[in-house]
Amino acid sequence: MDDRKLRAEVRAFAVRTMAALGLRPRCDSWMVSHSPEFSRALAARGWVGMTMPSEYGGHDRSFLERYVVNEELLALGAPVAAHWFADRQVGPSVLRHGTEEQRRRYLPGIAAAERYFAIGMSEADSGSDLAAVRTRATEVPGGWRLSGAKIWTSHAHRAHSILVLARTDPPAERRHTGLSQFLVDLDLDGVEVRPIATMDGEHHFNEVVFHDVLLGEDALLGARGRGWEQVTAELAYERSGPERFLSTMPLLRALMREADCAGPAVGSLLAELRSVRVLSYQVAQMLDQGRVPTVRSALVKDLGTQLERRVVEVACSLAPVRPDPHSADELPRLLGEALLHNPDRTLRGGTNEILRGIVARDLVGSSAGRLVP
Amino acid sequence: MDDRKLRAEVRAFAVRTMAALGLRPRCDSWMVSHSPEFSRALAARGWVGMTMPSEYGGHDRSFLERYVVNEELLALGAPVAAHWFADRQVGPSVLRHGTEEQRRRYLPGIAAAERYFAIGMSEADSGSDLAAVRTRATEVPGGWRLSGAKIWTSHAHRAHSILVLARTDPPAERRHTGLSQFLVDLDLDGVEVRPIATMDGEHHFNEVVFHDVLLGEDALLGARGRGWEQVTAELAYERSGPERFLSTMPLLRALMREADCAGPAVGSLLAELRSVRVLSYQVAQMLDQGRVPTVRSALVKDLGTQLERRVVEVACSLAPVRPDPHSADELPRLLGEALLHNPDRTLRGGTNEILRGIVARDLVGSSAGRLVP
Amino acid sequence: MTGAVRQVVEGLLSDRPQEVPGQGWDEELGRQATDALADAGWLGVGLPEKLGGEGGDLADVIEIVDAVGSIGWPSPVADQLLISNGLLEHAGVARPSRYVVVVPALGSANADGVTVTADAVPWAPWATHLVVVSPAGERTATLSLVEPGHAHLRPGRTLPGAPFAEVRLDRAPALSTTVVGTAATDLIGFVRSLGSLSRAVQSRSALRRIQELTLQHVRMREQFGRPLSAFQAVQQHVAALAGEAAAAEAAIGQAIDGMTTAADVVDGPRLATARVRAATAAREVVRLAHQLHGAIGITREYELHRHTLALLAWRAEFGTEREHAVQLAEAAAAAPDLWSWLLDES
Amino acid sequence: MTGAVRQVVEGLLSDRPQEVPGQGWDEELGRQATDALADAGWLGVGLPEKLGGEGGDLADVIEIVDAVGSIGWPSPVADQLLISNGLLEHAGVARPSRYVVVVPALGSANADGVTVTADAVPWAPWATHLVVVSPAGERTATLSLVEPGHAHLRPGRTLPGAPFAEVRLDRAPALSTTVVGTAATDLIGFVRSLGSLSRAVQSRSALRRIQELTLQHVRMREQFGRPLSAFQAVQQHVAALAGEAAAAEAAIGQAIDGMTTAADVVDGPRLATARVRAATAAREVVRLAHQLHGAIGITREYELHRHTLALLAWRAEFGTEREHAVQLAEAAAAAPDLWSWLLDES
Repeated sequence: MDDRKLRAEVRAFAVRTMAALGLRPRCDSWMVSHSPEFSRALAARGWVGMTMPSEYGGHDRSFLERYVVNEELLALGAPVAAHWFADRQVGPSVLRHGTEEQRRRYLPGIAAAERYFAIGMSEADSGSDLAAVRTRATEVPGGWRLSGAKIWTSHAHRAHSILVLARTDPPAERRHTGLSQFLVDLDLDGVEVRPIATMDGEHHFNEVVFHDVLLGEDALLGARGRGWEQVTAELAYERSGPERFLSTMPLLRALMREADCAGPAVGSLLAELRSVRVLSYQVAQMLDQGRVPTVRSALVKDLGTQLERRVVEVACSLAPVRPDPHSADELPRLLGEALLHNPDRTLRGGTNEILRGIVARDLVGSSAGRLVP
Repeated sequence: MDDRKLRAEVRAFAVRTMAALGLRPRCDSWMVSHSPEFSRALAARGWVGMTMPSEYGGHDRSFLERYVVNEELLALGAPVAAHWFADRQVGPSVLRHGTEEQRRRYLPGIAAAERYFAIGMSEADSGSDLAAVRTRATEVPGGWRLSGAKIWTSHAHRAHSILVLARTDPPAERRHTGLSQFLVDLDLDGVEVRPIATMDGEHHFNEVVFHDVLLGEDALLGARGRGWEQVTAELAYERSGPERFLSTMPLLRALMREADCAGPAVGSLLAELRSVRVLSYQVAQMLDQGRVPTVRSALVKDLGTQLERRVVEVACSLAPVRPDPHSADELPRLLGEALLHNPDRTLRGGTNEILRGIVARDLVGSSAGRLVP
Repeated sequence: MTGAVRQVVEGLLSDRPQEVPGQGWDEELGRQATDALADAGWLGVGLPEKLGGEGGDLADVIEIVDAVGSIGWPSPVADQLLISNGLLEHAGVARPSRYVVVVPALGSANADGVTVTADAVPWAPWATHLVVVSPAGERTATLSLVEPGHAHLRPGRTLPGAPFAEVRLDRAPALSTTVVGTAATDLIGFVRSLGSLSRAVQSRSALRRIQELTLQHVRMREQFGRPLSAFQAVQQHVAALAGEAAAAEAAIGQAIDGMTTAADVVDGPRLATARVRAATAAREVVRLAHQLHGAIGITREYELHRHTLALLAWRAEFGTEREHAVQLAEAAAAAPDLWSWLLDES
Repeated sequence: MTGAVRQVVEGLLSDRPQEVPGQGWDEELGRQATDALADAGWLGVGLPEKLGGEGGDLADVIEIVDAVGSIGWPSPVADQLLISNGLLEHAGVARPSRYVVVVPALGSANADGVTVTADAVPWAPWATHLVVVSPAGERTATLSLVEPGHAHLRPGRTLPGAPFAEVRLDRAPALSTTVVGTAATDLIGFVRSLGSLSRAVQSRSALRRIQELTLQHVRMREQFGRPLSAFQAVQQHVAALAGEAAAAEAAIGQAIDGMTTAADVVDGPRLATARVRAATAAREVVRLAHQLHGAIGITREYELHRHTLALLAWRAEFGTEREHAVQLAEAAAAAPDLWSWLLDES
């Protein structure tokens, strides 16, 4: 695919728009750098909701084109957090599992970067064990009553809606049955958003508490009791993208400009970057073919997040500056920001241990013994 | 402790004796470098069976003195494999669990480096699961009948005896009950020693098969059914010694002489060497105090064998030579020898995964949360 | 007085919260808590009474550092006890006030006054006195006490929020000047070794505390119906963490073994080993502890992050891991025999 | 002809055991097996028929290399197909005999004959012809074919036992000389890139086979009453191994992507990436595979060790991991923009 033209357009747009908005490149920008202005300008160029059909406000583009756009944005550390989760996970889920009415209600706003979503999966006591979810949706006349609390919901205080995994029915022999997904607007009565401060000094995490929130029947996304399967399918989108290995690219670019990097440590990082990029790109190709490459996605996230961590460690060792997230200079600032996020890179989107379990069980179970293709 | 005098004596002896016997320093010498002549000369100086009482031919020295002697021998890559296993494990076990008759029968030969022992623990199908041992000792009039096979027995083809773990009684609720230890001479009828060739091209491993071998009553070491506890106590001796981090010292010494080593990679190895030495030395101190520091020993082996592996990798990266176990030059020869053993360093004496299980269960079970002691 | 010291210090500090909830450490609250320690005389421990100290040896000092460190907030106590008291004892100068900050760069002192520039001096913004080392004769140096009001400070903060400052003195008046029988460059080296010692000892406290927190967490927390500690993958991480912590503990232990006061510190392979191993352990222990804790570990409401941030900052102060490793490798390469060097025989 | 080639080659080789039990690979048996392949024409694949080859493209060549590599014994086939045929095709020289060994060092050729010295030339002891590259004009080189009888060989063996030799030619007569329109230093660089390609492709076969062997092992083998694969600690290792193998696979894939013959090889970041990633994967995959296999893995009776030894040897041939990594870092540092360089835009 010759994507040079698209890349050049995105690059020029992002540099210009960030400058106009006074926004600097940041590491982990897809998590921490939230700018509705930037997101809306991006959407106006057709670069949000790209793979959605035009009848819902999307642009009928391929996953590979979306991949190219996101790579360029992340490599520049562009402020994409506002629309990121809605575009990455909620859009495809609503498109796949939603009713026609739900699609019409949510997708145009997502594609216009007017409607932002938080993801309500984890709970204080569930950790990686989603089947232990205790948030409960009870059927009531005309809809559902939702009660419980979700934690680690990024930017819920700035989002319009949240996609909630809740228990609707008791578990059967398989613990994962009885879960369902709900589309919940955050301005409903009984929804409380509590900030969680993190060690980077920022507020992006929240606890979202549902105090007997009343939902209409149309809040249920997909089939009742099929929430687990729907979430699992989402993970292939969530785990394989360029945000799993490019979160620290702004730091590496600054390091290459300002430090002596012509040694084996940086060379090894570059080889890994090129390799993981190939794997991630292959996942986008598979998504275009309608496949759900769960295992390959888990591998990308495992390798990619380890790479990001190594980038930060090598930068700490080679950069002639003290990490300082508050510095006016770029290299110490990026180094400080990235270092503060190093402990959570391999936790995001399922700990790497959970990912490895997925990979191993698939490999050991398959008779071929080869990696999924 | 001022050990300089002892160190100087051992060093001078080893250099002189190796030269006289035409033996070169080798990596992993305690596994691969077998010289009865060297071992007997060492014993004549009182440096084998050091911690055993003099009434059994030993020398009433402390574990710290033994530690110092062994450090010096390993740092020089001296040929100590012949007496190593008898001195390290069998001597202390016979002293602790043996009858007076067994002590008189075996210990003087061990201390004189006239009697070498192989260790018969693993079996082809047991792996790290010693409770799955299928070698069986059946009580018969006047003694026992032993049948089964032990694998990975180092130097059994050059040893006089083997210490065998066998099942004497069916397992009870606890799978580890019903095992017992036996002292078996390798020249008995029905004992067959089959060589196992390894990828270093050497023959040190064997399979030892017992075809209904008849043993006297006095072959049982310690209490019937207590073999598991006895073996576990041995492991503290086996896992904590300087052979767990000094196996590659001859290579590192050659590397420092011949390559440019003044960089951070070697500095990091040196810091680790100094640190693990302290931990290993502390275990010897505990042994002198009569304690059995199982967990601390497991840590030494885990850290030490990882360090040895890193020494070889760093040497591969810095040495300006091709690894060649057959080279007449020292650095390529040591590099080749050490590289061929890199895959098994972290398997010897219980895989590192098993060791980590021991450490974790102890830590998590203890209320203090501090490392022993 | 083992154990008792720790108990008293922890008691003094536990009465004084140092954070504004959700905002992290508050410098003013931290100052009040530390003032209380200073008022009770704890900052004079390790310094002989004739120099205005409270007496006590390195073991006592370390107990105080451990007590302060186990809480995990930024604190100047380790540097006061190890750097400032170490230099004051060596020079025979009495402790002049509450927070004596040594400028770890070569100054010059003459009739016009004291001049020096130093980058990122830890806790300089809290200084009640500054100490400057300047050359005197070939084998002597002067120690000048200067009031911090004369200094130009350009302040900054480390990752966990500890204040530091670039310090510039331009012909500032000295309150007092003492001549010491050590060459000034050696004395600056000595100060940096004291700093290195301080960071090593602090790191040990933090590593211990992280191990405690992690063991508590995996014992208490359940997933899939069992405590985390029951999972093999968790056990492997716990053991790896314990191994790193034990190795760092051993490395720091051998660096201070045989010392009776901070002033006994020697810039050599033992201290460099402690710093390299502590830095490696910091990286690995932080990684593993957070992996085992999950997202709770990076929140401000849970204690782990304080130790994480401290460790990440300390490993680059008074020499980086890389610098200390190169120092070791160069020393070993220059030695006639590696093995003798490892045994400190030569 | 996908799949069929592999089947035929594996069939040819499986009929011919190459080891003496317990003694490892036997060079004479290996020679007989490889002769059989050569006699059947397989060493001409990838070379056009007009140059005495059998035709076929890089995909066919790789299928043969994979078939040979999955068995794991030392073999000159990869170098014959990738290095020798690659250079012959580039130069338009016909394949003269069974084992054409290219000397990867700059020679000199004149009326007196051909002179060259090269260290550790893989498979030189098997050569039926040697090829020497010498400067001609500024932008041209000569390719000389020399009978190996004229060479002084100082033979050696790699870790897995593959023969190599220091090759010295001193004014040896050339059987034929061809002028090529490429500068001689560039042509030697090209030969080294072909060698690097050969090692990358071989490594991929070995990594794949190790993964297969390891998955078989953890599925079949039981401990504590359950298959190894049921243990979480084992699963973590298996997944780490698979990740390393997949990353190396991707790296090698992007290096050969778009090539139709070995002669298309370019010495650039893609090839260096393949070698660096393959070397890292070799180290990690070997470590993990042996950890999962236990002691059986290092025995001669089990296949794993063949691939282990091969990988450990290959990673240092035609450039080490370190050299390739430095090459990458220097290229990136010299590029105006890192990101464009990563995308191969510039």
